[in-house]
Amino acid sequence: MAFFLETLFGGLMVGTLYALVAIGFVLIFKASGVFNFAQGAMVLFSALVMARFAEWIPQWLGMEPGLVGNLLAIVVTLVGMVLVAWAIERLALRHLVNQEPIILLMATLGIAYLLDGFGPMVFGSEVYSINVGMPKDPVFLMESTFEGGVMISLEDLMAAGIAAVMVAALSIFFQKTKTGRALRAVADDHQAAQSIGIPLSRIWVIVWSVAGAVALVVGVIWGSKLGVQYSLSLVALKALPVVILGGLTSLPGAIIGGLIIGVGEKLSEVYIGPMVGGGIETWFAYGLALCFLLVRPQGLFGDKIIDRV
Amino acid sequence: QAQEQFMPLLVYRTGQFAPMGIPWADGKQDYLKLVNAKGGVNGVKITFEECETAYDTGKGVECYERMKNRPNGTASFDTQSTGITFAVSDKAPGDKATIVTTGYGLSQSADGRVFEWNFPLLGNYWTAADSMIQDILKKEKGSLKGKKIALVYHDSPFGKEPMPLLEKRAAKEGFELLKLPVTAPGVEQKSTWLQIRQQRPDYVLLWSAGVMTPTSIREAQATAYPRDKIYGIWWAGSETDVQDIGAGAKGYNTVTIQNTAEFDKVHDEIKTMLYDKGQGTARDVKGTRSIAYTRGVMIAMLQVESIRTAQEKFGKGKTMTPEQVRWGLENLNLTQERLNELGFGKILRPIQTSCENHMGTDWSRIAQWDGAKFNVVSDWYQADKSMVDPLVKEYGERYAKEKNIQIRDCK
Amino acid sequence: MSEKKIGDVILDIQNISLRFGGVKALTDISFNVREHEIRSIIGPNGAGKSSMLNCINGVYTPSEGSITFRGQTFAHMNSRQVAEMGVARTFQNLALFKGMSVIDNIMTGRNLKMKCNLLQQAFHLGPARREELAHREFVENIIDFLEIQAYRKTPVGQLPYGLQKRVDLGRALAMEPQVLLLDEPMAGMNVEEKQDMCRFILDVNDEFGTTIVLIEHDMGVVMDISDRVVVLDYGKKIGDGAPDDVRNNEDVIRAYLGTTD
Amino acid sequence: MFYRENGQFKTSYAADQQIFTIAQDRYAILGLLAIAFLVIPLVASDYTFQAILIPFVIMSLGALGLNILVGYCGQISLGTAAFMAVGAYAAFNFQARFENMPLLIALIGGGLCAMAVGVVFGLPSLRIRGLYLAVATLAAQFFIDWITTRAAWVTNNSSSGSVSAKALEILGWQIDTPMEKYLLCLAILCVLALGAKNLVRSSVGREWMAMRDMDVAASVIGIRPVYAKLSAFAVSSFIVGIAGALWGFVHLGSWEPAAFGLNQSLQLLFMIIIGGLGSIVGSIFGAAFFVLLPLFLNQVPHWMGLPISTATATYLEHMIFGALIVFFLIVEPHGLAKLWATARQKLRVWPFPH
Amino acid sequence: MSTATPASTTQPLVEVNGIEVIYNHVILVLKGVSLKVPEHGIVALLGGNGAGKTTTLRAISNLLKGERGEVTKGSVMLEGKEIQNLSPADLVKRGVVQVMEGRHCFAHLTIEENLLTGSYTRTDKAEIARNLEKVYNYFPRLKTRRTSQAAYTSGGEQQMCAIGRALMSNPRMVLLDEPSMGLAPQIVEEVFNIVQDLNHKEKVTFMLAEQNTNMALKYADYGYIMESGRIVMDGPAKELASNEDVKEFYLGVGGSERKSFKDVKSYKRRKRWLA
Ligand SMILES: Nc1ncnc2c1ncn2[C@@H]1O[C@H](COP(=O)(O)OP(=O)(O)OP(=O)(O)O)[C@@H](O)[C@H]1O
Ligand SMILES: Nc1ncnc2c1ncn2[C@@H]1O[C@H](COP(=O)(O)OP(=O)(O)OP(=O)(O)O)[C@@H](O)[C@H]1O
Ligand SMILES: [Mg+2]
Ligand SMILES: [Mg+2]
Repeated sequence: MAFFLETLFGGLMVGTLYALVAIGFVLIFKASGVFNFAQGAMVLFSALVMARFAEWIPQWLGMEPGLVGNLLAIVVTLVGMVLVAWAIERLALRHLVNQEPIILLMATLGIAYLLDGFGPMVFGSEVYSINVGMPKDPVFLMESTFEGGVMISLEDLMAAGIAAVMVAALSIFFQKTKTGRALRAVADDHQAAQSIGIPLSRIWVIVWSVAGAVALVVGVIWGSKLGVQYSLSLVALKALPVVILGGLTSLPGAIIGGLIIGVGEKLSEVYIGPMVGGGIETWFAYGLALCFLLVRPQGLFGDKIIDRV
Repeated sequence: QAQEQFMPLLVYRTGQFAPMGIPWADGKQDYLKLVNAKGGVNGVKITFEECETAYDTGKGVECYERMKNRPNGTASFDTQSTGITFAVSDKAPGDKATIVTTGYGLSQSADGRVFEWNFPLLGNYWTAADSMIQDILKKEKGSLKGKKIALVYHDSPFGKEPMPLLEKRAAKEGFELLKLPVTAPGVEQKSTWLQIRQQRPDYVLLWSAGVMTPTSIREAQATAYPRDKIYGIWWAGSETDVQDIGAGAKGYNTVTIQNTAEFDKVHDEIKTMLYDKGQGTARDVKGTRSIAYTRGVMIAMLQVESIRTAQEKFGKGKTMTPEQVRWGLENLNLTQERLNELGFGKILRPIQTSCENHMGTDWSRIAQWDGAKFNVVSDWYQADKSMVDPLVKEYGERYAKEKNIQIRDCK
Repeated sequence: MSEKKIGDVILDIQNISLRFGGVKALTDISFNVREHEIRSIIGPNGAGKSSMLNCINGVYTPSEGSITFRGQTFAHMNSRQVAEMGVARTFQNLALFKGMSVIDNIMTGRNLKMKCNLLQQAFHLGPARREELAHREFVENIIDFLEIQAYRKTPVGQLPYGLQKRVDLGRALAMEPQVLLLDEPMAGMNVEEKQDMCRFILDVNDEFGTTIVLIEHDMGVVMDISDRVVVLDYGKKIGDGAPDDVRNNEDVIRAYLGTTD
Repeated sequence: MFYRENGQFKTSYAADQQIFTIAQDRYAILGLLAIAFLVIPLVASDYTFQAILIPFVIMSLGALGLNILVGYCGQISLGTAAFMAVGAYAAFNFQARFENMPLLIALIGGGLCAMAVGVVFGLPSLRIRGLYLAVATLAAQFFIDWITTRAAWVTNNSSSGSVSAKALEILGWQIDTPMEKYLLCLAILCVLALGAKNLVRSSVGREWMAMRDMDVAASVIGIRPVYAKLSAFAVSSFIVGIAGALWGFVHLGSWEPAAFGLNQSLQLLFMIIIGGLGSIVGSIFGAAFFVLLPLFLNQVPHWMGLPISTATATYLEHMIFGALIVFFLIVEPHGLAKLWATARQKLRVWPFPH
Repeated sequence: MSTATPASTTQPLVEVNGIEVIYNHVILVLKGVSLKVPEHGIVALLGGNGAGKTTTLRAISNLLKGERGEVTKGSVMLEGKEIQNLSPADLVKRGVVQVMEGRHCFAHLTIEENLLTGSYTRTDKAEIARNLEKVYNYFPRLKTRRTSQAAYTSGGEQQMCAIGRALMSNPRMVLLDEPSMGLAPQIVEEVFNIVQDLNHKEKVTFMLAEQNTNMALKYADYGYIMESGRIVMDGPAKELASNEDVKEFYLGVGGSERKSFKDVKSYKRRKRWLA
């Protein structure tokens, strides 16, 4: 029982981490109809910039690395991500107005290549660490009820909290504000949005900047878990079943999807895995998402796919 | 006109394994520079060229094709990748290309009768696994009856290599072997470590690479699994794998090929003859103080020595053909004196290869992370020949049958 | 003009209702279409005209009622079945295959009639080649008929709106339908073009005896060429009969025609 | 001036239905084929064959297969490499388990198995569309990855988990030099490309495109979505499977599961988009772009004599590559094939601008 | 009705000077189109399918780029200043808004949200509410469907939504591309009344590309007729309406009486006059 609970909690925690990455995808998709394959690259890039500046800034200023250094590095990175967003809009998106989703998807893959080359070239390709003081050791709950207690990772718990806050904030932004509405309009029809005076350029810079900020949060959390290095860009892959399960256009969907995938994945690996030789969680996550999609092709909370004649 | 010998350098300085690939590549290049700085191999300068594979088999094959037939004798390939090794092993005999796979590749390729062109010098995954078990046996005072050992492995042929040996050992020592695969790249291992928490194995053998290693150690920390009960394979035992976990990884053990956690005279030479003159490959001399770097240096040394050996037979001061280099590798004989002379006295034990035995030697030691650096903590272990040799023979012969390879007669 | 021979009821719509959530798109609609006639459906925007056509060819499933086609009664039609029974259709919001050329678009209309299998087509064997040629010839006739020869190979996405409508019609004609459902075929055309279009429709109706169900907002056209007219309003039928009867129907004038005309 | 169709009147629909309606095109293609089959084998070096031409030809084939699915039928797939893997492993198994299985039969068998698997993974496409489907096809990718590493029977209980092909031979023709291997691949490419071209310009092809462009309308004119989509999955996977088998048998010779990873899938998708969705030649252009460009970029630092490190060079290569992709998408979202068509159109009216 | 012609001395609001438009780098569509839209005027742009009306409007509102088209020659001026380099959004800020052909509603947004997005450039809440009320007054049908997603409304409802959405930005000038398409007759009438109403009361300038020549000429002050990418005729609406050629080709009243559609015998096109 304790083990089941641990697995469940573990799954939930991992799920929120996935959700956090998924939010990045959803954000950009919802606001511009672009499926941003460069999200992983952005995570890596932001983590890299952050890690390096967190190391450099104290050196330059001649102070101890710590909270202030980290905060300054985060600010610098945020500025960096805005610049990236601006450059992406300027050099790519602007010229791809009104193109099909798959073309845009490919363009983001191109951007991913660019970032993957640019980041390590400028900031180095060794392993760097981010230390923002996330607790690394577990705590044990209910030790009286179960032998050995139920273990919870504080780090994951914190990450989960951050994810929840971000989703709440972003959801409100999308549903309630004028800009939110405009963003959804852009996703539906670039040209019509332009024709009624929505400044695509500005909107895109905003959205990509926000996505960059989300990427930074993800980068810091995962980076402090995994170390900052190329593989960090692969965590984005883990979020893909989450986005389709939750629905490409739904922020709460990202959270629920994340939780379902997280839990499903862990339970399946722990309980079914041993029967078939293990290592099933990756495809199991996709299989799970697929099953849901067969019932709801637009994901759990996604906008209905419209076909009308 | 001075003769030259070409050494192809397949490396990965980018991609997911870059953190270990960079010092490895630096080590290889630095040693060749050092040899040249000392006048080459009997006056033959080593020319070299790096080709980036990013650990991608396709790219690796392209590099191999590009470099295999250089006019001034392509020496031998250290492909740095199991996948590339698989892909080129079949081509090698036809191309007359020699493949050196120190500590990786196919374990059974130690059988020189079947694998004429492959040289898994110094050890393979079976010898590594065997050394780990020996160390554990020592800690457990000689008996593993009723113990549980988990193998947490990268879900790929690489990760599965040690299984035959471990199964054999488990049968012999009476411990239970638990196999837990981790899907590549290994950024998410919660379920694996939950299972470990549930099963409570006494030891964990970690057959990992790249990001999987730090993730495993972090998960071990997060599930409060004692790090000093974890043994990593040598590819999981670089400073880059643990240094940013720091104290959290304290106690983590890794098996080293021979004794690559040691620093020796060769490091000093590299410092004085290259880095002090600004000719080093790594960013600075600190980059030479790592296990992966030393391993690169060591591999390059073996490749160079094989050229030297070949020259002894086919003519000093001449460019060797690939076949001649292969002969050199097959007749390598580095005594302790020779190793001391080369500056590898502490790092390596004497090595002698032969037609049947392409591995040469199979010693290794265990190093432990103390929170800041790796320290060698065990004595030398030699793999148990009664365990490893039959496996090499069995798998080698099976391979020969699968691929229709004529087994050489070494008599 | 020779007197048209209007035949038996070919399509009988009985008590069709259609709901989307709270919206009642159609409420208890019944009417019939006789062979060889031109039957118009008119009504204000959102009255449910397009939805009616969608029910007939299986895009929507009516929540109540049934449709009888040539004596067979269906509660729900399946698109493929409908097509096989010889019902073709054009769309209000162009539903052309945008990336395909004009010829290919129209050729898709012949697909039901093409029988060669995948392998034959892959190797372009004799039968496949002959079949393709025969149908191509048929399609070329339609292209001539619609006067779009010059655009044969243009991707339809690049054509101006009006021509796209013509291609849409061409695709439907290529099916050699017995019943042709036209959803605002003349929207976005000027008078001259409308005249041409009427001519096409009348010719198809005359020469091939195709039954036509027409939705159109241009009263001039509707009143001139249709044999009978159904009027819908807010999903309900408010009139049915010959053009002149409908024109003078009080309800219809109030709901749709307005005081002008 | 030289590229004119003036005076070439087509007097029958048969003439208009030829693959290449303009005489110059026909000659150009014949010329190209002659060069590919006769001239190149005489002049190219082994390295060119092994490192450039063979991968290029095989990738063209893979891209061609994928283009049928994505470009013609509009079903985006990120799992192509999985189908390549099925092709490769199936062909391997046919050869390993049956004595004296002829190479061609094994290859076709590989294609057929890939086709079967493709159809199974195509089933969700009946319900799921667009990007959702794209991501869902990753299920195929990861599942096949898993099976190939996990199930011993897939590798015929190979001791190492890696498998390798037997010597290549067709009816006594020993295919062992790179040149012969190239010719084999090229011949297969030509046959399949011709077949694909025939398909896409006949009724099945139109069904696929109709599904892609507007599926509701397609079903209204009597096209069955099930048949259209699954046949596209089948044909596409068949070709992709054969490409996979060739990749394993001819290019790699021996391989492990990682040889058919997600990266490969993305690369193929790149190829067809840069080359041109819904264009047979586009697939080939795209493959050329993707095989040649890195080799080319690789050489640039050498030529310029810049002393940059391998890593920097690789990162630069990455960046240029990414930038070029974006650049090409901007210049012509419909790919090199479209660019080529536009160029021809300009050539036709040359020297007038329009 | 005013008979102000573009030739009058006051500066025209929009002036198009000999523009050429090319799609996809090769398809030449407009071959030197010049026209003027006077402030507070209603100008109609007429012509058959494919004449280039939509293209002209897109050129003015800078929406060509998304269709891979570009203006290669000539210029477009707004109040004497070139506007080719402005983004469509800038133009809307300056009061020029286009209703695109073929509706283009935001499929996933509700009708009301669609309308509200139209007021993106407005900041005054009260004004937005007023505008919304106004649009609902013009098109009561929209009010009943305000909470349905635009994609699920009927063709005509979408058309109303598109027009209403443009009006939400309080424009100075509206480019209407086939506003009457798919609308029921009394709504068509209503749309034109709205145009006239806004023109009179709020001095909004209109430019309509219309196929419903009859209506267009009835409400417009000035008309241009296009064929194959060129302007072939222009003049005050009244004059055009009484021109014999126009009558025959565009109004379908060839010379004498209006013919029944049923009696049109030949659909072979007569040769057009081409400049
Ligand atoms: N799929 C759907 N989901 C929800 N509502 C729908 C759907 N299809 C149609 N409707 C609603 O049903 C009503 C009838 O629509 P329909 O398209 O049939 O109208 P119409 O008579 O063709 O109008 P128009 O002349 O404007 O084209 C409309 O109010 C529309 O909003
Ligand atoms: N995106 C495009 N790409 C290529 N050609 C185009 C494109 N859009 C329009 N054209 C071409 O430009 C010409 C003029 O088209 P336009 O849409 O401006 O005509 P229109 O006068 O608006 O016609 P309609 O009344 O039918 O809407 C047509 O010949 C058309 O083929
Ligand atoms: Mg309708
Ligand atoms: Mg138009």
